[in-house]
Amino acid sequence: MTPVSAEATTPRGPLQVEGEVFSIKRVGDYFHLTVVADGIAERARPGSFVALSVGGPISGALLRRAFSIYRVRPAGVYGGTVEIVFAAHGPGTTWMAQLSPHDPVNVVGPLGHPFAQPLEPVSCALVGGGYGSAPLFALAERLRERKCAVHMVLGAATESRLFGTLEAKRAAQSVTVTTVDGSVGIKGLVTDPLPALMTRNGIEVVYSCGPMGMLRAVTEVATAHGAWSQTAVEESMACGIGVCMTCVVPVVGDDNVTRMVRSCVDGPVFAGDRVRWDDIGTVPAGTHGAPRPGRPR
Amino acid sequence: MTPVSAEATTPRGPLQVEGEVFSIKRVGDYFHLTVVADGIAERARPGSFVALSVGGPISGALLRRAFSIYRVRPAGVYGGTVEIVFAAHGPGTTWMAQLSPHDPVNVVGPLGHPFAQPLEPVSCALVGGGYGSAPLFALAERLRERKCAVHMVLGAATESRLFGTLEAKRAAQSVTVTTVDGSVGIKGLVTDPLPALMTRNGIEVVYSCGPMGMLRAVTEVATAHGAWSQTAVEESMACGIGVCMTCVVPVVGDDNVTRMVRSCVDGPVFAGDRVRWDDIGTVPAGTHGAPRPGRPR
Amino acid sequence: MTRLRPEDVDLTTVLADAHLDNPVMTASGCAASGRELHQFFDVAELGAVVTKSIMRDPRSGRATPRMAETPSGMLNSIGLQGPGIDSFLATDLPWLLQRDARPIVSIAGGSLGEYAELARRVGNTPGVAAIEVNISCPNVENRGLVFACDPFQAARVLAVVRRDTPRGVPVFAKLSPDVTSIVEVAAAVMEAGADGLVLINTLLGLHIDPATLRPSLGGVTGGLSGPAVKPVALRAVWQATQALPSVPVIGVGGIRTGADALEFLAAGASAVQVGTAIFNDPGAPVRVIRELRQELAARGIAKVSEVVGRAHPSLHPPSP
Amino acid sequence: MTRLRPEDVDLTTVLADAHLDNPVMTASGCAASGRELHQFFDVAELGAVVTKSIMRDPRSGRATPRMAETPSGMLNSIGLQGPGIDSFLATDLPWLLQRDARPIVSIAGGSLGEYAELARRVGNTPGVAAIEVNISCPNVENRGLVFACDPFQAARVLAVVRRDTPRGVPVFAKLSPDVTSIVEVAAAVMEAGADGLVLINTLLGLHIDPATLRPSLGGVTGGLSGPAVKPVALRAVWQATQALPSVPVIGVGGIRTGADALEFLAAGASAVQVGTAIFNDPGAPVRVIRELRQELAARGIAKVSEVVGRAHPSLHPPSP
Ligand SMILES: Cc1cc2nc3c(=O)[nH]c(=O)nc-3n(C[C@H](O)[C@H](O)[C@H](O)COP(=O)(O)OP(=O)(O)OC[C@H]3O[C@@H](n4cnc5c(N)ncnc54)[C@H](O)[C@@H]3O)c2cc1C
Ligand SMILES: Cc1cc2nc3c(=O)[nH]c(=O)nc-3n(C[C@H](O)[C@H](O)[C@H](O)COP(=O)(O)OP(=O)(O)OC[C@H]3O[C@@H](n4cnc5c(N)ncnc54)[C@H](O)[C@@H]3O)c2cc1C
Ligand SMILES: Cc1cc2nc3c(=O)[nH]c(=O)nc-3n(C[C@H](O)[C@H](O)[C@H](O)COP(=O)(O)O)c2cc1C
Ligand SMILES: Cc1cc2nc3c(=O)[nH]c(=O)nc-3n(C[C@H](O)[C@H](O)[C@H](O)COP(=O)(O)O)c2cc1C
Ligand code: FES
Ligand code: FES
Repeated sequence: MTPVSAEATTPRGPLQVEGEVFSIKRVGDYFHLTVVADGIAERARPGSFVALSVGGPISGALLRRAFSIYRVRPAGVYGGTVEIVFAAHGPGTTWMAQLSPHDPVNVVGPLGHPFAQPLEPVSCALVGGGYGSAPLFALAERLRERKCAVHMVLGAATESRLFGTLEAKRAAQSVTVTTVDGSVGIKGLVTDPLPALMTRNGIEVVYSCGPMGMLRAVTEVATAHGAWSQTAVEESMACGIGVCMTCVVPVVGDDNVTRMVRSCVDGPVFAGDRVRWDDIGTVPAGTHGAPRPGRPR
Repeated sequence: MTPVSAEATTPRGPLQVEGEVFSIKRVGDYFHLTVVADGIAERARPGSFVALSVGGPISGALLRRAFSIYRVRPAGVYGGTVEIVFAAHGPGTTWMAQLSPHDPVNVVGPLGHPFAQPLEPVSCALVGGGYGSAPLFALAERLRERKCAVHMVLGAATESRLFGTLEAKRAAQSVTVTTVDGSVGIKGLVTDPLPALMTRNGIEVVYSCGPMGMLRAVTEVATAHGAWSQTAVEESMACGIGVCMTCVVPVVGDDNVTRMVRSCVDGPVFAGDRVRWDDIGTVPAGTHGAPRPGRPR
Repeated sequence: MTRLRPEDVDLTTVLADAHLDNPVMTASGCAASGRELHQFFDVAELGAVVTKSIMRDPRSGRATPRMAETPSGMLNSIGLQGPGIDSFLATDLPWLLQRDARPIVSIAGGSLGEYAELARRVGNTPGVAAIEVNISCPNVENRGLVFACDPFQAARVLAVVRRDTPRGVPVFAKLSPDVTSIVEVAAAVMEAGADGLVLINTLLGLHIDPATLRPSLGGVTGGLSGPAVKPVALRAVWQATQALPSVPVIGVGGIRTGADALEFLAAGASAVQVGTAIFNDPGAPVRVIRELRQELAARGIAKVSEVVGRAHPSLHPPSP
Repeated sequence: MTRLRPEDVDLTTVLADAHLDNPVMTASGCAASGRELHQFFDVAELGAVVTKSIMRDPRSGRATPRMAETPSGMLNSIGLQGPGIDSFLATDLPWLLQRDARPIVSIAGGSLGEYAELARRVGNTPGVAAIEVNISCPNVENRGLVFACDPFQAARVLAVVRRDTPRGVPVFAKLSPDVTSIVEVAAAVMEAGADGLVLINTLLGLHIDPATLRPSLGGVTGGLSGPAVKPVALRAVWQATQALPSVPVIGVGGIRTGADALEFLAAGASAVQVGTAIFNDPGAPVRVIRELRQELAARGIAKVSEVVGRAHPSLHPPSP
């Protein structure tokens, strides 16, 4: 079983759209934002993301903020919408949390390489950490259309940082919840119940989205069980469209050569076993084009 | 007859207040903004101004924008309010024009040296250009309390740039309106009807607020008629509180020496005949501390 | 006066031997080799596409994090990641030429020999509109000191590149603002044979991670760009064109709008580049062309060349 | 771990011979002589009040406009307007001393003789906590070149000021970032006898008036300040303290919040100054003190001195 890229669907390529807030709601510690932004829904695929400008017309924050697409609705009564789930973290997302319906919001998307989907109806585990569960619901839907079995594992530090546990019950054959503080579900990490779940359900593909440490741990479990893993990484991005080279991670190619690869266009979804998790934040020795000893750069 | 400074009223000095928009309304080409900002009303005097921060929490515009106080209401049901009238001119005021009730707005004020008021019940002309009429209404009220006769002359390029013509009818014994395009009132400048009006009414003090060119011309008319003139100037201000020295104009002191004087604290209201209108934008030769020839600075 | 329509404004621009439809380019390193931006607009609409500085060998760049946001700007420490000249000439440059884009190729080296080799290989490729020489690189042969910071070393690079680039392909020197006198460096590289200047590269800056209280960037310091640096870039353009009035200058640093572009032209630039603004608005370069037309039309200026250098009283006395 | 309360954090700071209650000062030229700010807070709460650079003679400054707003910053060209040293010593300094404020007096001159005279007169006034030497002034005796741009000229000024200032009154050199190597200038002024550094003064910039397409400022070019320059200021502090680890440095440039102040301390500054941010928030200096307490308390840092230089791996190896 080999996952292949999602089928090519027209129209393709990202758009820049001056959208409008349709609604914004608090969900636990997060905000669920729905934006009317025509054309993006039709192009989005599970795992792709959008980049929003922040701060308004005389903003001092130049760079866009990246968010996984949670859900889309193609143009209907209200025009096409795109939904994201975000945490108010720094100044940009704090500003976003103050948005109200009808406020303008500029969206670029969909961006990035989405989750690869299996051709055969295999058993899949979808693992989300915190708001990282958001992109998994659209994926679950597509997988079910392909007759795959879908098992979800959602984890967070505490109950209020879980997103979508209720929706998961509709989206998946089984739902396992973990919290570090034990406030709900199993006390611990998503990787605690994962091995048994994989064995029990004969999981062949593990999808994950969440903090880097979790992706790495999930990949280890998946690989140990002989399953494929598809991980959606989160690296600081200046452009989101592939022109600036800020967002790179060390990834091993088919030729076994490590390259510093753009996570915005070649990712954010990578095969987990190709990412050199231990070496993120470094240029590992032997990387294509890495400095050679003794030669100043 | 000598105008003297408005009486010292406690409490004194400017405040910084995190206020809230109470209402914002279009009035012709302008916006009339009412802000709930406790403590400012009690301290304001006719001719003083407020400085508003613009652009929101991650603004790229650091400097405050200065606006004459149009009206104040001391704390009542809604807390004290301060009202301004502004034109959406550049990015900062365009941002302000998008404000809605309940939006936060940070106010520093009241600032500046207000209009000096006569001790005796004399005849006064109040001349306003465009939104420059805004601070004249509070002044008119105080002058009437002092039993002064109040005559208003309001001018603008065109009808939509006049502010307060209706209110002027209540505030003044007589109201004269001029527009450059003749869309309403006398076609021409405020200085066209002013000489006759001064003679007719025995005007002893002329107050004016508006563009520099107008202030200068009004001062000329006033001086030619042997009247005092009080002019509220508008010079670019970085701090508004007297610490930066950006807002200076050349003003002749009692000792006949010209000094570069801060219009934010020593103004914005100056005796018109003391301002060296022709030399604004220069450091006139002979100014206190001016470069001496042959000495590089 | 009949109103001038934006579409009737003549934007054609001559930069030494390069003839361009309009004066708006991408800035090196902010548009890769044009392919990604082609999803948002046709790269042939630009005056030129300036490519990411290319080095002789493939290069991994620096460790991440490679960026930090700063007030109205950003820091980057990419470390010139790139595929090397072989791959660039085989893939990226042909792609641009097939799309009828005007490529200006930015080259960077660690030694005079590398610059010379790049100049020969790029300069001899038909279709290259100009070479831009990024000299903000450490000089491997001189204790890693950056070429751009020393007028003498900067001039040596430009002399070698000019010598090895075919006639007819203009060579532009891209200078760093991190010097005591940019006029001195400008004069030195022009003297050495450069055909024009690109002003400015990024300013050296630092960002501290609030969590660790250590420098955020993998490369410790990084290059500051974006609207924050616009006043410094305008000053550099103004100083250089005041001192060297006949030198063609390409202005870059914080340009976001047509009004910004106009300011650079008035300050003395004959053309402009849009860099960091692309990260905010991928369509920025073509929007700047459109807005520049509008700005010129609104002022009744029929030819963009008429506005170049307007801010210099000595060169353009105010009309009475 | 028992939580550290903000009010229990020890902010006391020693800068050469100056002992301050806390490390937060106003920046020269952004607080006049303290009087206007005293309407918003008690100036005695500050670590020090740095006064507007004072010259020997009264000075009118430059023509208006003297400011232009820029993205996250501003340009100014005040031209050191001021009343001259006689009036300053008779009026402004006594006012500050009466309010129990700690004055650091900034001096500026056009010649070595002027600097010497100012140093003697200011240094001999009881109550002056330190002298800050603004060397970003044109040298009247040397073709109007700015002292700060030449390590040799900068050092001459500092030597003269140190010589003529009484022992016990520390002398700080305020440097310009517009140089190829700030470390070289820093080393030169320290060698010449300075007791510490103030980093940085404004960057040279230009603003074009969109209406006239001419430079907006009366002085043509101006000094860029505000959050836009923070990365450059942090870099200067970091480079200087990396090269000269034992030198007391006061950091300035774009500081708006306690978090900004903390970044400067981590980069190596022992104290900080708040400048342009005052124009946005007249209460900024005392707010920065309050926020700095909170930032330190939240990190469990009981003494501000512990955090100074944290960003330097060589000086502060990370705890295991
Ligand atoms: C592909 C992708 C998908 C993401 N999906 C989501 C999501 O669904 N929900 C959500 O809450 N967050 C998501 N993030 C993280 C989100 O982009 C950051 O939380 C956000 O950019 C922080 O902005 P700020 O202004 O609040 O923080 P600041 O710290 O002020 O941001 C400063 C700069 O750093 C960048 N930055 C800061 N944190 C991150 C981060 N974790 N990842 C990437 N860049 C960062 C910002 O974009 C900005 O340029 C995603 C990031 C990526 C790359
Ligand atoms: C004492 C005083 C009273 C004023 N009263 C009023 C009023 O009642 N109503 C009104 O509409 N306007 C008034 N103004 C002018 C108002 O301050 C400017 O229109 C406003 O600052 C423009 O900001 P902006 O962001 O729209 O323009 P921008 O051009 O983007 O402003 C850029 C910078 O220049 C400054 N600036 C621009 N124009 C002016 C100006 N005319 N005067 C001073 N600074 C300027 C801004 O404050 C800002 O720092 C007054 C100005 C002063 C000094
Ligand atoms: C992410 C990034 C990468 C850059 N890479 C290069 C480069 O490879 N070569 C170069 O000459 N300049 C490079 N620059 C500098 C820009 O070309 C430009 O000179 C600078 O960013 C100022 O312009 P801006 O403010 O419009 O971005 C880079 C800038 C950024 C932000
Ligand atoms: C309006 C203004 C006036 C200034 N005047 C002086 C001065 O007289 N002497 C001096 O050394 N620095 C002066 N500076 C520079 C500041 O002290 C400070 O070094 C610089 O503005 C950077 O800090 P900031 O970004 O916090 O303002 C002035 C800055 C401004 C904005
Ligand atoms: S974020 Fe710019 S290349 Fe990925
Ligand atoms: S605006 Fe700062 S002194 Fe007047």
